[in-house]
Amino acid sequence: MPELSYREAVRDALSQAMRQDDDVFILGEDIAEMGGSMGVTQGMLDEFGPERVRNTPISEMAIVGAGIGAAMQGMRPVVEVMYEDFTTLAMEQIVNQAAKHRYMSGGQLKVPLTIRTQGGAGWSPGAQHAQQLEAWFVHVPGLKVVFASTPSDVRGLLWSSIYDDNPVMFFEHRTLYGIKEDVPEELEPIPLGQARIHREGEDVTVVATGRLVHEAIAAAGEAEAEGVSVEVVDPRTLLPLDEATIVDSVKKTNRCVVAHEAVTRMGFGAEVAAIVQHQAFDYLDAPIERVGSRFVPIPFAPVMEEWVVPHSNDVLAAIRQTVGRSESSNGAGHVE
Amino acid sequence: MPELSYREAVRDALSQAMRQDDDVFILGEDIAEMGGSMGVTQGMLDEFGPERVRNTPISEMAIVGAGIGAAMQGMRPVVEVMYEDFTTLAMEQIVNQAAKHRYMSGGQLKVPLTIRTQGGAGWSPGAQHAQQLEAWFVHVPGLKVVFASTPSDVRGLLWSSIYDDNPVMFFEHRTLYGIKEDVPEELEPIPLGQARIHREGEDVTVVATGRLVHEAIAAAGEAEAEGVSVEVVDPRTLLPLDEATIVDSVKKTNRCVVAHEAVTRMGFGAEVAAIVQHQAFDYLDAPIERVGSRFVPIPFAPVMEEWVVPHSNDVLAAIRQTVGRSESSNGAGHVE
Amino acid sequence: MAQVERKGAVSEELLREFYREMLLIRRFEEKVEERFRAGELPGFLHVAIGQEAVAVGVCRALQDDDVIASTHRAHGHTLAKGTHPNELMAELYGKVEGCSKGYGGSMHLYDVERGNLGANAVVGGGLPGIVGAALAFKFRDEPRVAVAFFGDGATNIGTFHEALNLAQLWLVPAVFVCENNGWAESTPAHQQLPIDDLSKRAEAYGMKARRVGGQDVEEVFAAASEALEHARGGDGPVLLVCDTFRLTGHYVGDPQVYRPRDELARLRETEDPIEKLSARLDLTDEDVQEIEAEVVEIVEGSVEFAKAGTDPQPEDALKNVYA
Amino acid sequence: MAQVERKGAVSEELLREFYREMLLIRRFEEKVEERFRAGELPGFLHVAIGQEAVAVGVCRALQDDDVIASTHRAHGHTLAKGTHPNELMAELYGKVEGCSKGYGGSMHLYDVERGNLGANAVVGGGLPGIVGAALAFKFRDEPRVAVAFFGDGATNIGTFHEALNLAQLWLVPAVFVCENNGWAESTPAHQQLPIDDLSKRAEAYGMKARRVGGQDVEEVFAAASEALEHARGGDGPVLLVCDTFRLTGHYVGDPQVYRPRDELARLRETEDPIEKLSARLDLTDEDVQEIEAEVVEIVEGSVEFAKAGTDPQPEDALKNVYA
Ligand SMILES: Cc1ncc(C[n+]2csc(CCOP(=O)(O)OP(=O)(O)O)c2C)c(N)n1
Ligand SMILES: Cc1ncc(C[n+]2csc(CCOP(=O)(O)OP(=O)(O)O)c2C)c(N)n1
Ligand SMILES: [Mg+2]
Ligand SMILES: [Mg+2]
Repeated sequence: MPELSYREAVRDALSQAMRQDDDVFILGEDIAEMGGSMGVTQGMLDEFGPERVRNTPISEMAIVGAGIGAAMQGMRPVVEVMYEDFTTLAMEQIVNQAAKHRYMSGGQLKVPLTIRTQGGAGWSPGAQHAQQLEAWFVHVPGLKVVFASTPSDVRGLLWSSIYDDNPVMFFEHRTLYGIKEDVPEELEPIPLGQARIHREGEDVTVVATGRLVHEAIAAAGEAEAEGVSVEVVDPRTLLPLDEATIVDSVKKTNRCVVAHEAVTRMGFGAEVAAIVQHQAFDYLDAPIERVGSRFVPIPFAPVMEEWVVPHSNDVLAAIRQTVGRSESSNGAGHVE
Repeated sequence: MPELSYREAVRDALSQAMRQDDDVFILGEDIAEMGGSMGVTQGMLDEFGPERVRNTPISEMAIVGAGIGAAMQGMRPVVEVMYEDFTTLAMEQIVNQAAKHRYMSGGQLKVPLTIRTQGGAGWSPGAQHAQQLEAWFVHVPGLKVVFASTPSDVRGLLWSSIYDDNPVMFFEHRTLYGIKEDVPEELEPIPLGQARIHREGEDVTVVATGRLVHEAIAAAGEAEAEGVSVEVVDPRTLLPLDEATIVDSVKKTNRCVVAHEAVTRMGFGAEVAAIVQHQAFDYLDAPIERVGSRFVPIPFAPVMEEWVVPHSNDVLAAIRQTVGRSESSNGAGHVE
Repeated sequence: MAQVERKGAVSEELLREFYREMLLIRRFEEKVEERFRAGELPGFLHVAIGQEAVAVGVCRALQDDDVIASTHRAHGHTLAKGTHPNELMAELYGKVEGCSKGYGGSMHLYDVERGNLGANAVVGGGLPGIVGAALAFKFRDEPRVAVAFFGDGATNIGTFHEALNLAQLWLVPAVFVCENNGWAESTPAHQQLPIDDLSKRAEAYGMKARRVGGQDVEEVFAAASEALEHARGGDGPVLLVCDTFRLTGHYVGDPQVYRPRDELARLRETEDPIEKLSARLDLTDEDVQEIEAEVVEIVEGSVEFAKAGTDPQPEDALKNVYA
Repeated sequence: MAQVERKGAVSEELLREFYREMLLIRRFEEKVEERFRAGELPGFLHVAIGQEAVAVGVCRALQDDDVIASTHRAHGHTLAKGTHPNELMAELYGKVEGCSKGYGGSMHLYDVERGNLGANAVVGGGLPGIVGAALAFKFRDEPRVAVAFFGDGATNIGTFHEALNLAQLWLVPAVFVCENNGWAESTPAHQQLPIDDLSKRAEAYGMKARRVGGQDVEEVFAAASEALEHARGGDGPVLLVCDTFRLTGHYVGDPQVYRPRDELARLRETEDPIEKLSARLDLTDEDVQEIEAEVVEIVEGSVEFAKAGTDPQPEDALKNVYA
C-alpha cells in the first residue's frame, strides 16, 4: 500500500483519469507551470501538456462556464477555483447554468463537470481566503457536493466525481494537503453518497466533515479516556447525503454532535441536525450539539483566527455536553 | 389607516426616506422610466429625478459594488437586484466586500447598504427566475437578512434596513406585491431582529417566512376547524434571528413546523429546526417538521411548478403530522 | 468564384427561403402575442419581432452540426436553427411535446439534436458555455463552430468580457452575435452604453469584429458566413454586431411607457426586415399569398398541436434533476 | 505656467522626496521578506519590489482627501498614501496597533482617515466600490477623486469591465491605475491577455486612457496628475496603464519555477525604478547614505514598534462584525 499525501492523492486521481481518458482535462488559474496555488497539479503540465493542463486568466465565471460548455459536449473537465471564496464569482454559472441545464432541457443534456476548490482557515490568509462555503451548494438541486477529509477518500471520491454525469462541487481543505495515509495500490472509486464510519462507538455520534473529521477523531480519543465511546461519521458526500448511516448511528448512540469548520449558523450541521431530530426523534437522549466557527469573518491575527475556528476541544466539549444530560431528563422537564 | 399594497408599501418607505434624506438614493436595472420590473419604483423618477433614481446597465456586480462604495462614503444606497436569481452574479461583492469591510478594517468602516431583491415561483418564470436563496446569506457574518411578508412589515422593515448601518439583504416575494393591508398613517419603523406573532395558538408553532406566512395562516384556520390551535410566527428578520420568540412559542406549544418556499434541504428551516431542537429539546412532543419546495429547480409547466412549491395544504399536513403523535410516545420508543 | 458565390450574391431562391423563414418567425411571434392576450400562455415571453433577419441570416449560415446558445428572446433563433414550430409552441404551452419537454419554457428553449444548447434567461449566462463548447470542438479537431446570441445590454455584463477574452486567448471557433436593438428592457443605449459602436468592444481582446445592418438579411448572412469561416478555419472567434430594432415591447404585454410614442410606428414603417427583403425580391402577389398561407397554416397548426399536447404529470417535476 | 510646473518639470526637491519614499517602500518590503523568512510574519505576503514608482508617482499626485483602493500587493500603496510604516508593520504582525487593528493583514490594509479604503485580496474586488465612492463625491459636489489600483491580471475579470463601463457612463471622478507587470502569479501575459497594449481596453467604454512607463516616477506622476485633473474636473474617469516589473516572486517565498532563470537578474539590472531615479538626481554619496540611513531607521523602528505591539485578545474576534 503506497502512502500518499492528500495533495498527491488528488493529483493521482486527476492524472489517472487523464491518462485513461482524452475527455478529461483540467483548467484553472496557475495550475500549469506553477502547479496550482497549493501545488496539487505540480508536474502535470509536463505529462499532459498545456492544452490539457490549461492555465487560465483570472476569470472565474468564464472558466467555470467554459467547463460547463465542454462538459455539455461530452468532455469531463475539472475546473480548479483557486479558493472557495472565489466561487462567489462563479455562482451564476454554477447555480443557474451547471445545476439547471439538464432540468431545463427536460433531460436532453448532461453536465459532467467537476469543480475543485479549497479553503478554510489556517496560517492567517484573512477573511477573503478562508471561508468554508459548502453549505450554499447543498441548497442547490442539480449539484452534487463532496468534501473529502483523507487521502484515500479524496482520491476515490474525486475519481467518482469526474465520472459522475452531474456537476460536482468538490471541496478540499487547505490544511489537509500535507496529511498522509496508506492508500490501495489501485485507485478504488468511492461512490458518491456513501458516508464513512471512521470509528465505531456507543455513546455519541459525531458527524464531521473536512478538517473537523480529524478533530473529531482526536476528540473521540480523549473522550474514550473519560469513558465515553464516540462514533465518528464523515458523510464525505454532502449532497446526496447518506442519511441512513447517520441516522442509524444516532439510533444506536442516542446522541449526536455535528462538526464542521464553517460558521455554525446555517451551516451544514443545521441540515444534519434537522434530519436527525426528525428521523431519530425518539432515540435522542440529548439535544444535538453543533460545532462550527464563531459567527464572524475569519480574522487575520493568529490568536483570533485560532480562537474563531473549532478544534478538537470544541468537539470534546460538545460531546461532554450531550452525555452530561441524564437520560431520564428527556421529556420530563427542562434542563439548562 | 390607509390601505397599501405590498408594492406601494415598499415604494412608500423608499420615497419617505428619499424625501427626508439626501443620502438615500436607489439604483438598479429599469427602475427609472419603467418603475422596475415589478413596478415597485413607479413614479419615483418623476419625483426624485434620474440622479437619485438611477437606471443602470446590466452589471449586477458593479451596481452592488457601487452601492458599497457610496455606502462607505456615508450614503445610504438602496440597490435593486431585479431577481434574486441574479444575486448569484453579485455574491462576491455581497459576501467578500459588503459583509467584510467593517471587520477587515477593524471597525473603521460602515457599509449602510440595502440590497432589495425579489423572487419566488408563480406564473411560470422558469428555473432561473424563481429561486428563493435567502438561506445563503444567513450563513454570512456581517450581513443582515430580512424577508417581509406583509405591507406593514415590508414598509417598517425596509425603513429600518435603510437606516441600519450594516449591509442588509432585503427579500421581497413576487407573488406578494399585490396583497393589501391597512398600515399606520405614519411609517412605523420595525426593528430588525424582531419576530411577529401573526396568530396565537396552543398546540403547534408554525415558523414561516415570505409567501408561506400566508399559507401558514390559512393552514392555521383549517387546523382550527379540526380542533388544533396553531401559533404562526414570522421571524421577518432571518439574521439576526429572534430566537427567543420562536423558542418561547415552541416551549408553549411543544410542537413546531417550519415553512418556507425555498427547497427544504439546507433551507432556512434547517437552521430553525437546529435551534429549536437545541433550545427546546425537553419541550418537544414531536419531531420538527419542515415544509419547503421539493428538491428540484423550479419547472416551467404550471402543473409542475404548482406541485413543486408548498401551499397551505402542505403546511396543514405537517401540522397534522406533529399533532398526530401521542405525547407519551416521546422517549418511549420509535413511532414512524 | 466560390468565394463570390458564398459571400456576395445570395441566390434569389435562397433569399426566398429566408423570406419564408422570417415570415414564419413573424407570424409565430404574432400568434404568441395573441395567445398570451388570450390568457393561454404562462411564463414571461419576449418576442423577436423586428429582429428576424438576424436569426435567419446567422442560422442559415451555420452548418448542421454547429451549435448556438440563445437568450430570453429565443423563439426566432430556435425556429431558425430548425426546431419545428410545433415543438416550440408546445413548449410555450408547457407540454411534454415541447422542445424542452415542458421543463424550460420560453426563456429556456433547448433542442440539442438540432444544436440548440439552450436559451438563457440570465443575460450573458450562455456565453462562457459557448466558449467551452468551442473548446471541445477544437480539442477534438471537429470543424464545428459555437455561436452565442446576445443583446446590446448583455455587453455590459462581466460574463461577456470574460467569455470574449477567453475565446480570443484560446482562439476557439466561436462567433459572438450581438443583436444590438438599442434597448435593454426600458433602458436606452445612452443609459447603459458609453459608446456608439459596439464592435469596438472587440478591441479589448484583439478580436476580429464586424458591424452590419441587422435588418438586411443578406448582409447578415454574408457577414455571418465570413465570421463562421474565420472561426471554423482556426483563425479565432469573431464578434458580429447586428444593428437591429425591437419593433415591439420588451416582453409581451409591455406597455412601453418609457418609449417615445411615435418611435415604434415610425420604425415599423422604415425598419421592418421582412418588408425590406420583400422589396428586393421579385415576389408576385400570388407568391406572397402563397407563402403567407403556408406560414399561417404552420403557425395555426402549431397552436393546435400544442393545445392537443400532453400536460406533464406533477410528479414529473422530480425527473431530470440528475443524470 | 502652473500647468507646466505641474505636469512638466518636477522639481529636484520633489523628486528627492519621491526617491526617499520609493526607497522606504523598497527597504520596507525587503524587511518584510526577511521577517517572513525568520518565521515572524503570518499570512500571505506580496511585496511591491520593482513597482515603487507607480505607488509613489500616483499617490503623490493625489490630494489629501482623495481615496484609493488597493490590491493583494498593497504595502507600497499604503505607505505612499500616508500610513505610517509602524502601523503597517504592526498590521503584518497582527497587532492591535496595526492599520487594520490586526483584523485585516497584508491583503486587507485599511487606513480610512488617510483615504485608504482597503486593500482587496479578491482580484478586481475593489473596483466597483471605487466607482461608488466617486459617485458619492459627484453627488456631493466634492472635488475628490477615487483611485483604484489593480494588476494586469485583474483586467480579465468581469468586475473590471462592469466597473469601467459604469464609471464612464456616469462620468464619475475615478482613475483606474493598472500596474501592468506582465504576470498574474505564474501566468505570463501571453497566457492571459490576447492584446499587448492594455490601454486599449478603455476603448470598449470610450474612456480616456494613457499608457506610461511605470519605472519612471516622473512620468507616472505627470500622467497621474493629468488623469486626476481630468477626473476631478468632471470630464470622467481615466484608465492609466503603467508598464512595470515585478522584481520578485508573486508572493514572499515564491520559488518562481515558472520564470525564466535569468529574467529576474536582468530586470533588476535594467528596470529598477529607484536606480533609474537616482541616475537622474544629483545625489552625492553623502546624500544617498543619509537617505538610506534615515529610511532604514524608520523600517527598523517599524519592526520594533510592531514587535512591541499588543496581540488582540481572542475574544476581540467577536467585535467589529456589525456596526
Ligand atoms: C443578469 C440579468 N440581469 C437582469 C436580467 C433582466 N433582463 C432580462 S432581459 C433584459 C434586457 C436585455 O437586454 P439586451 O441584452 O439588449 O437584450 P434584448 O432584450 O434587447 O433582446 C434584462 C435586464 C436578466 N435576465 N439577467
Ligand atoms: C478573483 C480572484 N481570483 C484569483 C485570485 C488569486 N490571485 C491572487 S493575486 C493573483 C494574480 C493577480 O495578478 P495581477 O492582477 O496582475 O496583480 P499582480 O499580482 O501582478 O500585482 C491571483 C490569480 C484572487 N485573489 N482573486
Ligand atoms: Mg437590446
Ligand atoms: Mg500582474
